[in-house]
Parts: sequence; C-alpha cells; structure tokens
Amino acid sequence: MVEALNRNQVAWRVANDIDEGAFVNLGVGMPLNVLNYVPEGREIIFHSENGVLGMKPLEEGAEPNLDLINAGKQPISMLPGGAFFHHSDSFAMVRGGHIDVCVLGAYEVGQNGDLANWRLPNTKSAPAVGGAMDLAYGARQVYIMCDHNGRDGAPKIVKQCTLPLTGAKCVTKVFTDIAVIERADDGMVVREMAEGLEFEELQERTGAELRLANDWKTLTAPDIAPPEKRAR
Amino acid sequence: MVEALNRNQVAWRVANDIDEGAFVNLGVGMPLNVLNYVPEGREIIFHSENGVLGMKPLEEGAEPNLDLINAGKQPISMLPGGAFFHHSDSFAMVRGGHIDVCVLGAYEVGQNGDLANWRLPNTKSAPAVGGAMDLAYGARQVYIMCDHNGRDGAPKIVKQCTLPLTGAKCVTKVFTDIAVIERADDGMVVREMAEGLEFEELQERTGAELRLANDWKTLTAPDIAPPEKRAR
Amino acid sequence: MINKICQGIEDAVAGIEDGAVILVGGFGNAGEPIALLNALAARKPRELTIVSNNAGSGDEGIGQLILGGCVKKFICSFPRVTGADAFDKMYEEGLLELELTPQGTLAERIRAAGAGIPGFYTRTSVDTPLAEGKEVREFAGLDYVLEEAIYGDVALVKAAVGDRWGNLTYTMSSRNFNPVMAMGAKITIAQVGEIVDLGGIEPEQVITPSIFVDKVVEVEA
Amino acid sequence: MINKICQGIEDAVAGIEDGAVILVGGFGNAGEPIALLNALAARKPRELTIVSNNAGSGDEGIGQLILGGCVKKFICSFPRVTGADAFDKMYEEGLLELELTPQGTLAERIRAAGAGIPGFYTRTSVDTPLAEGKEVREFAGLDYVLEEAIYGDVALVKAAVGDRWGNLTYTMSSRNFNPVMAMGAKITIAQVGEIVDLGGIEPEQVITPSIFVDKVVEVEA
Repeated sequence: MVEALNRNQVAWRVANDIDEGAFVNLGVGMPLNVLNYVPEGREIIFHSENGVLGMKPLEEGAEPNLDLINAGKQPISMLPGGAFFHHSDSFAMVRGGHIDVCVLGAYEVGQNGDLANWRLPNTKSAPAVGGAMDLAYGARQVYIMCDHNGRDGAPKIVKQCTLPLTGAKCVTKVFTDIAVIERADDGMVVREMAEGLEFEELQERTGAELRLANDWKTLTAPDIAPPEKRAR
Repeated sequence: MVEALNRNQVAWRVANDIDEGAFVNLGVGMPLNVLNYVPEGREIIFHSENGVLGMKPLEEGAEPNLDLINAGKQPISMLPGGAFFHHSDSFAMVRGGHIDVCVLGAYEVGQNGDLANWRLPNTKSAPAVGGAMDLAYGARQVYIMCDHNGRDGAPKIVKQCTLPLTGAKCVTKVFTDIAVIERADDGMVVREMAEGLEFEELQERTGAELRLANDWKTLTAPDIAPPEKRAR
Repeated sequence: MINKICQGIEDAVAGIEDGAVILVGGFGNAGEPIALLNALAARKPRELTIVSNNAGSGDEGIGQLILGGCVKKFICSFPRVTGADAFDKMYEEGLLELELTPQGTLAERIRAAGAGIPGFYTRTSVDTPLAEGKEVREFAGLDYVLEEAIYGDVALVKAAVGDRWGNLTYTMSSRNFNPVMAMGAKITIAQVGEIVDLGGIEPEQVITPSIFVDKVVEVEA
Repeated sequence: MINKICQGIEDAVAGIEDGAVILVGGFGNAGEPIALLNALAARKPRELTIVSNNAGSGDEGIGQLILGGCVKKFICSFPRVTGADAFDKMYEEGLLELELTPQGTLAERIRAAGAGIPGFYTRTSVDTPLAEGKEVREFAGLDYVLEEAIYGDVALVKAAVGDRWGNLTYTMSSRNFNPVMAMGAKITIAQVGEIVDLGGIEPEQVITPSIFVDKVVEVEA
C-alpha cells in the first residue's frame, strides 16, 4: 500500500525544501498553497509577480483588502519588511535572476527539464500564459508541484513533452504525491519515494527514465488534512 | 553699433521662449543659468538628469544640501510638486521623448541641425559625454545657447560640423548673443537679430547659410548685468 | 498655472479616438481604472486595441468596452480570469483578436516604449510557440528573443493620490501595471481617489512623476 | 532570522576579488558610498573595473582606489569632474582604460543586466563616434544602436535608511544611480545612514527592495 501525500502535504514538503532567506515566487493554483506551510520561525520572502515582496497568508477572520492580492487575485497579508513595486520592477526581479526559487504547476515535465504548463490542446478558449514563461527561465530554481499521474493515470513526467512548451530545460526539481525527483545533467534522479512504493512501480508510473539516488529517502509529511473540494 | 546680449540676457531670452507647463532639461554650463530667469508666475518644470523634477535655484543665503544638486553638481532647491527618481527612470524621461525642451551648449551647430558639443580635438584629457547624447535625440526640442562666434571669431553655426557629433539633425533652435535662429526643413531661418545688426553682417559672422524670416524681430532683453568672471 | 485636473470624468476621456491603442493599468480588479473605462465605453468608440494584463471581468471597466463592441484587439498575458465572460464569448466567436505576450515581456515592452527603446532581447518565450516568427539571437551562448515596444496612444490608470501637476501615488499592490502604462502612452489619464495640494506628496514618495501624466480626475472610491 | 547587517565596514567589503567589476552608485559626491570605497581601497585589490557616472574626485572614495593603483578600467559617462586629479593624471599617462558611454545608456545597460536583458536598441549615439563598431538597426524608419548589458560582480551603494532584510530608501537626489547599481550586480553592499527595525520603512516607500541587497552596514553620515 503506497502512502501517497495529499496536496496539502505536498505543499508542506515543498515549503520545507526552501532555505531561510530565499526569495520565492509561487505560481497560481496548487503552488500558492506553499505559503501556508512555511516552517515556524523560518523567514522566507515570497514574491508575487503583481508587485509584492514579503506576502503572507491573510489572517483567519481578517478583512480582505481588494488592493492587496497575490498573483491568483486572492487577498493576502504582509510581513513587516515587505515592499510594493510596479510590474516592470517585479519582472526585472524575475527575469534578471533574482528569484531563488519559483514553484509552478505542470501539465508535462520532460526528461530534459522541459516544462509545459500553459496550453492544453483542442480548446476553443483563449490561451493565457501570465508570468509562467518569465519564471521558467528567470528563476534560479524551478520547482514543479503536481500529481504524479493525471486522472486518467497518464504520467506528468514524460520522455518528451508533447504540449506547447513554457520553457526548455528549465525544471530543476519535481515534487509529486509519491516522489521528489531532481533533474541532474544526466537525467532524472529520485531523491525521495513514498512509503510502500517500489522503484519499479515508480518507474512504471513515470514516462521519463528515472535513476534512484543512492541516498534516497522516504517521502513523508506530517498528518495534514487534504484540501476541501472547491465548489465550481 | 550692434547691441549684443550678454550671457545672462541670452539665458533670459531662452527662459522667455519656454511655455508654461513645459518639462525642460538644462545642460551643464551656460544653460543652467536659464533657471534664474523664469518669468514671474510662469510654471515650468525643470528636469535634472540626476533624478530631479521641479528644481529651482537655491534661495539666497539658504544652506546648500549636498544631497540636493543639479546635473552640474551645484546645490539647488525644490518647488512644491517636485519629485526624485533614479537614473534609469530619469533617462527614460529623456530618451522616451517626455522632455519638451532641452537647452544645451555647443561647439558647433551644423546647417542641417547636427550638434557637436562634447569633444574638442587635440586634447590629451579624457573624453566626457554625460547626458548630452541622450538629450540630443531624446528631447522633443533641442535649444542651443552659445556665443555666436568664438574668441577667435570663428562661427559656431557652420555649414558642416567638423568635430565629433553629439547628435545628427537634432537642433531645433539656436540662441546666441546676436540672433535667434530656427532650423526649418529647408535650412536655418533667422527669427530675431540684435539691434543694429544687418542681415549681411550676421550672414558673414555665420558659417551656415541663413534666411531672414519675413516676420523677423529685434532681439532684445531687459537690462541685466553680465555674469561675473569666475575664478579658475 | 499648470492644472491637469479635469472637473468631470467625461472631460477626462474626451478626445480618445476610434482605433486608439489604450494601455490599461490594473491586475485583475486591483488598480483597474473602472470609472475611466466606463466613461470611455459611454463614448462608444470603435476598433480599440486594449493593452492590459487581463481582459476584464464582469460588465464593468474593460468588460463594458467589450460588451459595447468597442474592442478590436487585445494584447495581454492572461485574458481568462474568473468572470471574463464577455471576452470569452466574443473570442470564441472570432470577434476579438488576441496577441498573447508573457506578463514580464508585456510590462517590459510597454516600459520600452516609454524609455525610447524600440526593441530588446529576452530569454522569455525562447523555444516556445510565443517566439514563433520572432528573431532569435545568441548572447554569451544562450538564445534570446527580440521583442518590440508597444506604443500606446492613451493610458488609463488608477492611483490613490494625485496633484495638479500629475504626480501620483498608489495603494499597496494596486500599483502593479499602472506606473508602467503611464510611461508608455502619448496621453496618460489618471483617476485618483484623492487630489492633494502641490507638495502634498513628498518628493521622495512620488511613484509616477508628473511628466508621465496629462490629466487627473478625482473619483470616489 | 534573515540578517544582512554587517557589524563593521571591513566585513561589508570582505570577499571582493581582484579583477572584479564594481558598480558604484552616486553622481558627483551625492550618494557616493565613500566609506565602502575607502574600505575596499584598504584591501588593496588589483585590476578592478569601476562602473560609475564619474571617475571620483579628491583622494577619497573612487579617488582613493585610483591612487592605490586598484583600478584597471573605468566605464563611465563623465570621468572629468572638478578635482578628478587622480583619474586625469593616470589617464593621461595611459595607465587607465576608459569605456565612455552616454549617461542614459550607462544607466540602461546596468538596469538591463538586472532585468535579464542582454541587449537593447537606443537612438542615443547614432551617427557619433560612440556608436562605432556597434550594430545599427532600423525600426520604423529611424536608426538605433545595439547596446549590451553591463554585468557587475559587486555593487557599492549609499542609502539613507536600511533594514535587516536589505530594504533601502534614499535622501533627495542622492538616489541617482544607487537603485540602478543595486539591480545590476551579483552582490550588492549598502552603506546606510540609519538601520531601522523591519517594518520601519513603509512597504509603499521602499525604493530598493530587499531582493537586490546582500549586505547592509551602518555608517555615520
């Protein structure tokens, strides 16, 4: 029986991978949840591409301010030491290599680090890219946070991306519900696997060729309830 | 007897040519003097390339502040409504076409509007350009303020510049001690001549080919003492 | 006396012509100049190009321009936001052109227009469909894409405080695209929550200096 | 706890290597980080490239680096200022290289480095000797010159107020090149007149956000 993490636990795992003092951008969707799991006492400075450094979650019960939102247009709050700036300055931070880590979602991650996360095929609706392409090349580390397999079981980590790319060879680390996989020069290296998972099974559930690190660890997280299903 | 203006009177003449509400940059040297002759009650917003909008002359007897200087590194004061900004923003104003008028000095002005004002020949000393080239192309109007003839009598307005250019075809108007000359598409047009000056004499003292405007006026200025000789 | 203050919102948007390229500040609803956009929509302009991060939501602001049939083309990074129904419907019917540009490239292209830079190189979009048809050039062993400036005819921005010269400040993250848009257009029109006397904004605290602003109108928040 | 505050000026400049490209804030004496420059000169580095608007004056700051024989090359717009005797003498003796660049181009090239832009086009210097050897390209019927980014190893800046995260504010026109230099280097070191608690600078009033600053040291004005 594989003890996969739920999405909140994956957010916790990502948050715990980030060093004190890092400047971190969180993509819209699952990644924004990382903000809720920063380890007690660790100072991480979160960047929001709409011109914010030093955001934190809105306090329980606090009044949201429509002028204080994150990249997902959700209300936030600020740490002392935070700053506001305009969009060109904000993306100078991103594109100029000043962001230590960005955390993005993915439709597909290629074995070579290619990322596809902005455009699904066969859709009539308008394309939208936001800041994903800026972050893919601009951030020093590109962390991906995603389910290991889609609802149909198809792997998100593939030999080669088939969807339109967000960026080429940009992904540095992938956090899924069952594994933490790092991109090395010679391929994808499994750093952590969920309890009860055999490497062969992980490989089977993955499109890219994997290698198990000698010092691999068990992927664990504290007991955190999964996110509630959002009404649509 | 030609009633040439002194340099303070030329500064007065230039100041009087600038409309209310204009954003104006003054070059180092003679042009900075324009600041002292803004007509009473006319609001002109002066830009200093070191990150200042809304400068005014330091009040008589006021304590200079080393952190509040103009492009010539001289102490200044500020009008209410002024603003400070950094060098990239300052030159975005210049290069992006937001400055209505800049006033520069000149070694040579070519008949086609070419400007040479940054580099003399046969000098061992290091070249220095400052913001002159940015202003030459960036400002909507480039006013030149100079003596009509050098100490040796050589004209500053020439058929063709021989010195290294600051900018090509950029000058729009020239203010000298004896004339105001506008650059039109078809050449240099004399708008004003000093009292007692005949067009033939002006042409003789000028390298470029001039044309006298039909509605030309006499170049006059109030009685203002010339600048004191500066100690070197 | 310089006075950029307009007495009414209609005066503020007067003179905006059909076919104009309009830069619109805001990110989602934060900093969106709703009152100016509604007043513009009331003029029933035609064939506008709207440059903004999102393509509006609901039936106010950009949404009102779309519903009024005023928009020919969008240049934006993320047209689809919750409630962008007006945009979605017309886009799917083929009635709106869309030039999709990454968010950072969008901001930089507009700043470039304001800073006298017709083109610049960026890594963003290299090896993606958004680089198709664009020049790619190598600097120090890496590929970069040439992106060109976006020049606005008019910018509509929202600020917290303004003065009669046009100096502006913003509240928190509603600053976003507003100062950038103010740089990139021939005419910048600002709706502000409060007009203060000249000098009411400390010169160190001015975010958009007067030189980038042409009209200011007070709008109740 | 993040703490970028150095206890002494020597700590602040520790680790700067021979041959480094040093971006130096200031315009004339306003905003020149004299204390950091003097401390750097005391380390007797060699072969530095100094990127700044002026080439120093007197025997302090940049002047002290020149007199100490620490500088190989200058990239600046206006080396000659009153009292730039150290520079003048060594330049005339052929002991200093100089890359002259227009002031706006200088600022933009450094911002470009900080913004991920390896090159951009500008009108400035077209048809002048400073465009020689540079690519010229036409946009909409006008010629523009291609200018490349200037990447700093270290930036030395002077600010009025700083905090332990590295946020900075500046006094009046001493802001000048400082925020630009802070963007363009791998490591940015700030001398500040006053260190305040986190939150002591209003988030709307931060001029150089913490992300651009690595070390902060308090220096009496």
